[in-house]
Amino acid sequence: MAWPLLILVATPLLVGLACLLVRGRRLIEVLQCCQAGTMLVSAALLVDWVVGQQEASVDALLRADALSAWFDLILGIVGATGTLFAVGYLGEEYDRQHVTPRRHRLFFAQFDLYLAAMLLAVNVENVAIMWIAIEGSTLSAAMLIGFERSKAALEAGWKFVILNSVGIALALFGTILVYYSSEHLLGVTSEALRWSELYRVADGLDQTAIKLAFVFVLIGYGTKAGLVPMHTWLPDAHAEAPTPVSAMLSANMLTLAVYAILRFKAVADRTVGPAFTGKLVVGLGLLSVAVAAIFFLVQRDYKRLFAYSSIEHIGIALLGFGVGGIGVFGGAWHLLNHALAKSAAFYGAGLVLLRHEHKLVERVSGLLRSMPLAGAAILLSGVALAGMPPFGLFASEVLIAAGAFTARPDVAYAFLALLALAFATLLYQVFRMALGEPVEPGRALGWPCRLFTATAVGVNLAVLGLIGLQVPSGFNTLLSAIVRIFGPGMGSP
Amino acid sequence: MLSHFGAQIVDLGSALLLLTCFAIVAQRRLSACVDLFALQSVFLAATAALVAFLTGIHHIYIAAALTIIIKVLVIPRILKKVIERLNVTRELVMNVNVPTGLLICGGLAMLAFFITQPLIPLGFQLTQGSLGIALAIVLIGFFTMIARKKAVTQVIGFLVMENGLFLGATASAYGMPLIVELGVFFDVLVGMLIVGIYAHRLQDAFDSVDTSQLTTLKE
Amino acid sequence: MSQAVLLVVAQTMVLLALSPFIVGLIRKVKARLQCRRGASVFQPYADLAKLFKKQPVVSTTTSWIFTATPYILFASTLAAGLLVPVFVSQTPLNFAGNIIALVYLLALGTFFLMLAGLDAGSAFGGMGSSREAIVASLTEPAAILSIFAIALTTGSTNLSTIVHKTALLQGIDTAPSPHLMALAALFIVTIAETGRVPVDNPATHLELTMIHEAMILEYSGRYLALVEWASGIRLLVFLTLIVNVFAPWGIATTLTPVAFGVGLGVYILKVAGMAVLIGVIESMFAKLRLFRVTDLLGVAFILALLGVLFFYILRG
Amino acid sequence: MSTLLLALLACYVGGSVLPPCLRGHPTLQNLLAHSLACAAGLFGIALGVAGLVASEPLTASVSSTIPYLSFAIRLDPLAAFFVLTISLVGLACAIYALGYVTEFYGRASIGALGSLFNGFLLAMTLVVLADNGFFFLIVWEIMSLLSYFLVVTEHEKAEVRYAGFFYLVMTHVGTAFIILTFLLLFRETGSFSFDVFRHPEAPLPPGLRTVAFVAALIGFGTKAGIVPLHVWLPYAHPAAPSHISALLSGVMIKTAIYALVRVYFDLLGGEFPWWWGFLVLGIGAVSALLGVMYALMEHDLKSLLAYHSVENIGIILLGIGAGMVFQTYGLKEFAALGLLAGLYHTINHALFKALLFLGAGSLLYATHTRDMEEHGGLLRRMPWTGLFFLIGAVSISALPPSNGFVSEWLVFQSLFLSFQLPDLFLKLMLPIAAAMLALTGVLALACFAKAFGISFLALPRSAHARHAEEAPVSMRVGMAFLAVACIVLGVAPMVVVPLLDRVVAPLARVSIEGKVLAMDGWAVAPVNVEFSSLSPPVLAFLLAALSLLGLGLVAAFGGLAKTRFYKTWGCGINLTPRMEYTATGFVQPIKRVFSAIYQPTVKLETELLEESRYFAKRQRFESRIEPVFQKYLYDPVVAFFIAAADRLRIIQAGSLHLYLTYIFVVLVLLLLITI
Repeated sequence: MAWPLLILVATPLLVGLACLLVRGRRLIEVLQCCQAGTMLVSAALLVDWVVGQQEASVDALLRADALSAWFDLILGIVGATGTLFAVGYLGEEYDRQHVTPRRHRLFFAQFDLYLAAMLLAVNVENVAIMWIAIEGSTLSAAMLIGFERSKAALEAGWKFVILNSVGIALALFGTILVYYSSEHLLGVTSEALRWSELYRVADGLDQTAIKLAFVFVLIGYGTKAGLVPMHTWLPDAHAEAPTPVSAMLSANMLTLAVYAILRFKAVADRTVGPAFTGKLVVGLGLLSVAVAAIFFLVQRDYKRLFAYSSIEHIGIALLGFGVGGIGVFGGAWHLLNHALAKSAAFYGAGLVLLRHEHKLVERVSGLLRSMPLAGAAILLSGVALAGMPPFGLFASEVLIAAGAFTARPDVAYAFLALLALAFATLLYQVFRMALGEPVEPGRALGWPCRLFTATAVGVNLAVLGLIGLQVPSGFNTLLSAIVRIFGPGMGSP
Repeated sequence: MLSHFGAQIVDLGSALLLLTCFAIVAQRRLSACVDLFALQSVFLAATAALVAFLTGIHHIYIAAALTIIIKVLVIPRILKKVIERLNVTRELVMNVNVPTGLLICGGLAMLAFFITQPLIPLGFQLTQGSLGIALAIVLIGFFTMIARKKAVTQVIGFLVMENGLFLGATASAYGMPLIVELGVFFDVLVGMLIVGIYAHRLQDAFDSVDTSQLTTLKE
Repeated sequence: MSQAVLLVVAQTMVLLALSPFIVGLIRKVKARLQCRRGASVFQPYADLAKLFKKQPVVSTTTSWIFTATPYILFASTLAAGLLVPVFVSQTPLNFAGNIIALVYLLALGTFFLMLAGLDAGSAFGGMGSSREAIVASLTEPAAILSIFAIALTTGSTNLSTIVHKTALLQGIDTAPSPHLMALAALFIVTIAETGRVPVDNPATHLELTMIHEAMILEYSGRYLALVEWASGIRLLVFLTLIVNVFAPWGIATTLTPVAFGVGLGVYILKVAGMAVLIGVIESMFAKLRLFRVTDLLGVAFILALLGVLFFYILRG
Repeated sequence: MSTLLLALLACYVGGSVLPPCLRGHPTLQNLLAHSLACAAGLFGIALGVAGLVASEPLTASVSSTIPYLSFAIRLDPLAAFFVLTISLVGLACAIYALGYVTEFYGRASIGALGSLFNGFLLAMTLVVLADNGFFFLIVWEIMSLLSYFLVVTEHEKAEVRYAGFFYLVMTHVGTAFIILTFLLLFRETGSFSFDVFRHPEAPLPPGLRTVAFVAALIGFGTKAGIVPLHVWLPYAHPAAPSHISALLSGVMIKTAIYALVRVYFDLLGGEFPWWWGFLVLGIGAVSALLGVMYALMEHDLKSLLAYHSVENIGIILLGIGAGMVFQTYGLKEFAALGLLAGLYHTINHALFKALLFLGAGSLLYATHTRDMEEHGGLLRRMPWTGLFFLIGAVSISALPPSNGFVSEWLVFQSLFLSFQLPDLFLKLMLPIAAAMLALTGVLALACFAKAFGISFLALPRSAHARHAEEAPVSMRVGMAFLAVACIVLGVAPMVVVPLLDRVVAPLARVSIEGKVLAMDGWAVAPVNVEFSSLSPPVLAFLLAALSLLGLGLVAAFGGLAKTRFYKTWGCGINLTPRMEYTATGFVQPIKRVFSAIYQPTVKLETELLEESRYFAKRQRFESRIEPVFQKYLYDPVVAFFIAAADRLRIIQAGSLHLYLTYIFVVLVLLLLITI
């Protein structure tokens, strides 16, 4: 019985439900802070546990191997800081009477359920229940995106719901196909839907079925991960959602979708060999990087800008997993770095939005002078996202390039070129905002908001900087285990 | 002998499901579309029950019952309400006109069978054909979402996809574990509610649910 | 050691003493060719003496650069002169620098002269410096290539070594054509570097034409004396270079009084001959427009390049 | 030696961490940051010398949990030489900054400036020390990033932001190529360690070596500023505060030279086809010539200096390229000579270019303008700055007895020695390169006659210049340090050459100290003293003695009659600054002669008086030269991407049906290719 795992998954669920019942803003904020702390601690403990004894499980329902633990870590840290930021952000909105107490409460309820659904999806042992959890996260996200009820928000939400429901449906068909082919070896039982069982019998599964299944899953969950050309909902949703939600979408939900794809990839690799999945994943990954790199140029809205950057980095990470070898290490590590950097960027963007109450890049400048916190957050995370050391994204990108170069040089050439392009186009926009003289005064933020958001940003950037050049040995163990899952040896997870 | 006969019946049921799909594609009146969807769900439930009876896997009965309750009774009600509220009776303009649509759907059905061809031997002797049909229904549902402009018809298209999935799950795969079935149904229900809410708010905001007008967010 | 010092002193003396004479000789030749009697060939000595005694006038706008330049110019030119074997083939300072060092020593003087030209603030000085800049920059490549051509035939760029070897016909390549082309190139370079017609006219003070004269326009008294003397030495150095590199015969290759005497005599005759030649050329040609000088120096460059090419082709 | 290293690192780290902690006390921050940098500089100098004379390279390594990365450093003579260079310039700039930074009180965060300064120096030091490809890439990028932030110190100015961004993008593109170089080696050896690169199990296939060579040339060339990758340099270097410009131009671009030598002679084993060396040589010649030519047309003092960096990088590459060519044909000693010449010029350029930038900084400090046409007459107002700038100018113009002269002379010699080569083509090409170098040299001379003459001499051309005052002590000390260094390296090559030989010997696999130093150290010679020799100390002595002789002659013949001071004769009217020769006028003939390269365009607007068309009321003259490379090479690329982005916007047209169609089509396609 792995307590950390249970606590990690249960905390946001319970807190979320509690938020529906309790009254009073302060109380909710306290609850949220507790949740943030608990998530951080339990995530750390869970990682420690898994490092110690390969896997942590709660009955047959929850089971966390290295892969799950890694994503738990990402979701845990970013979820925690995200919660803190949300407290600060919503608190400010509350003070400005933009949200009523009821909707304030409702927001946090949905927010926590959203986190809970994602954490469940990452740790659940049953393929289909993972699907259910992911669908759950989609639906709660849908409510959160439309939270502000503006026309734009509604449109974005509608597109999100429709496109992702379709995607998720396709993913379900893929799941059914897996089940369809596995139940012949494992019988018509829920055994046939257990990841561990699937890995065990993977090489016996029907190849065509698994291939088709992977295609459905890749497109289905790929829609959720924002892979080009299924990414079209992503910029709208990220731009129109309340900023804490945008951060969570980028840092957690896309990562979660990648997790789902990887799980199936691990099965498919065992059945039909990594060449097949690698081809598809690398292709879509490169396409995503390319499109994002170009689209940076035409962005007028800084939240959309960071949304496209998410598309780019998810593409990069998947590319790493696609090329295999050291690329897997790079890819997994890249996901963590990206989650931290991107959420920090969105925190900064949120502060700017609170101050200026518009999202136009050209009307924002001199952030470093006018609001040092947001400026630093946007500048540093922008530099990190562009792939500059001392932040880890540089190292992970180099590792991915190295993996690509050993596997297929042509991919590596394209990859390096696109990275350079993305670097230029992203930083062009970021520097426009961060540097120069402030133009608009904007309205000041209350101290609670500043306090909470500063904590969130600080934690993110601190962790990002700390793991930039030297990952803790525990992380290293996890990553090596993940490499083994996808590696040539295909050790059982 | 019985199982052979049963296989015939199951295939028949699946075929009826497919036919209702074509009918929905061809139908312009929204309320009629909803009715057709309800009819399709009835066929679905019947097929599922048949499979349950023939295989003796009892929890499929529950699934069938749930289908009746949710997809035949609840959801059509909701949709009807929405239609009345929005007083849009028929859809005159489509992205793809009906004959072309039907042709494409035929093509999609063939594609589905072609793709699932290699998987047939895997399937149970009882439900050989249904996987292809399931895929066909999913694709056609998807196509409907593209072809139709009104939010309601898009929702119907999505529900048709769901039916296809359900057919695939129950008929060809002899049903997922019960917990899964329940979860899926729950999700579908909640999804419908949320979509309903959105349609509602969109109507307030844009006083129309012609989703082809939702194009303010773009580069 | 003491012998070496004596030789250096002697060479300095010769250069100092001989340079005004060469200037005077050229003037004399030109005068004669223009059917004038002209001033005595020793007139420049008198001019120098006079200038040294006169009270100099210095512009109030100038800085220490202006007053320091004449000394730097004088020193650098004379130093360059000491690297060239004059009447003894083995100068003690041979090791101190090769022909490139010589070129750069002269460039040092030019640099400060340009600064001095700008220092007074008058438009003439600036114009002179500016023109000097373009002429010098066009001259240099030709100079370097011709030097290289010579170095190829003699296997060295140290002047004494070149001269000594050539004088004794030791291990030098006998194919004459590269040598001759280098000679032609170097001759044109000399004309440009020493500011003679057709590149520049030392005798004019028309602001449209003058280059060197414009730079030193503000100088007077002892400063002018030093500058004039330095330009005389500069001329002499180049002439020496030509005669001793291409026709060193007669130069003292051994360190005996007799050889010295002969060497000195022959040397004076040779440079006098060169001076006459310069005088003749100056009277035959008109000064070129500034922007036509490029053609002349282009020719020099090509000649030097051909020299190098021929050397390699003849050597195979 | 390791203690020195630790002390160095400690000082730099302290200098980059502590200053921000003293918020609100700019003076304290300034003192702390720059005194720590000074200390680090001193340690660095000691470390460099120690590393040069040490028999065994100092190595240390901290393993990392990131695969293939290890923080390994190795202080071999080559690294030590560059550590020495960096520290010398760093020390001078730190001293200078103590005074110069006061300019920025209240305008920029002194804490940030100081800590970035230290961090930048640290990064550069680590770049030359790194012994692991991955580690190298990381510190290389950190160096670029920090230098970017230093460049945009005054980011409230739009042109500064543009310059910084241009720089950052260019250098990052370069980094992509560098990554490629190391990835090639990585794929062959399965490691990023330089040591493994040095001794691969199997020799690398030639095709791969060629790609690595070209990638490295582009990658590092971008940083070094070789033509045509130099375009960012004249924007970025001037935009920074002057003591930073000194570091950028003096030292940072040298790290690229270091990397090239490291990769070609060390990692790739110093064996290459002849055209590698020829390519480097050719790029060197072109960079040198075009660099100085564009410098001539600049009237912004700092841009002018920046273009001269392009020129001098070219000269350095001439030496290194010649060395590579000789290496190909097994002429080891000549190869060593070329390399030695190149490295000698590297440190020389570091010193005098830093000196010149610091001088320009003092001018900026005093006059608040970089435009020469607004300077003038400053030598009388700032005598010390003027003197130091003059020394720098003499050195960069390679005039005896300066250090620039010695190294350029050595480069000339190594080009002349080409007659020993077997290949006729090269035999002809190297002398032509020498001729281009000669032209470069004289143009540089002209350029600095202009720079010094227009800025420091004659009458002040503006009120700024009229009210200029001498720079504070610390700035003068910083410049004096470099000026003295320039002269020492000029007159005492016998001190420098043995040290350089220790650097070159392992790379060219032959020691030439004995052959380069002739006459027991009093003269330098290109391997054989028969061919040529040069004795800087004697030349210096001659110059001094003979100028005394001149003085003596004056005394002897006329006595030092009292000088009369009177205003310059201005054709009868009083001389005003407007009558002086301008920088533009000074270079007019050159612009005209080389118009093929400059493609100058002139615009003249004349406003005539109503009564007569022979008298102009006012005239407006505008003359500009075509920025060829930017116009034909860079702008099209940028334009292409912007156009592409604009076209692609239709992807995101906002229609839900369209989006659904994308998914549908991809699904069907993938299903079809899967079956």
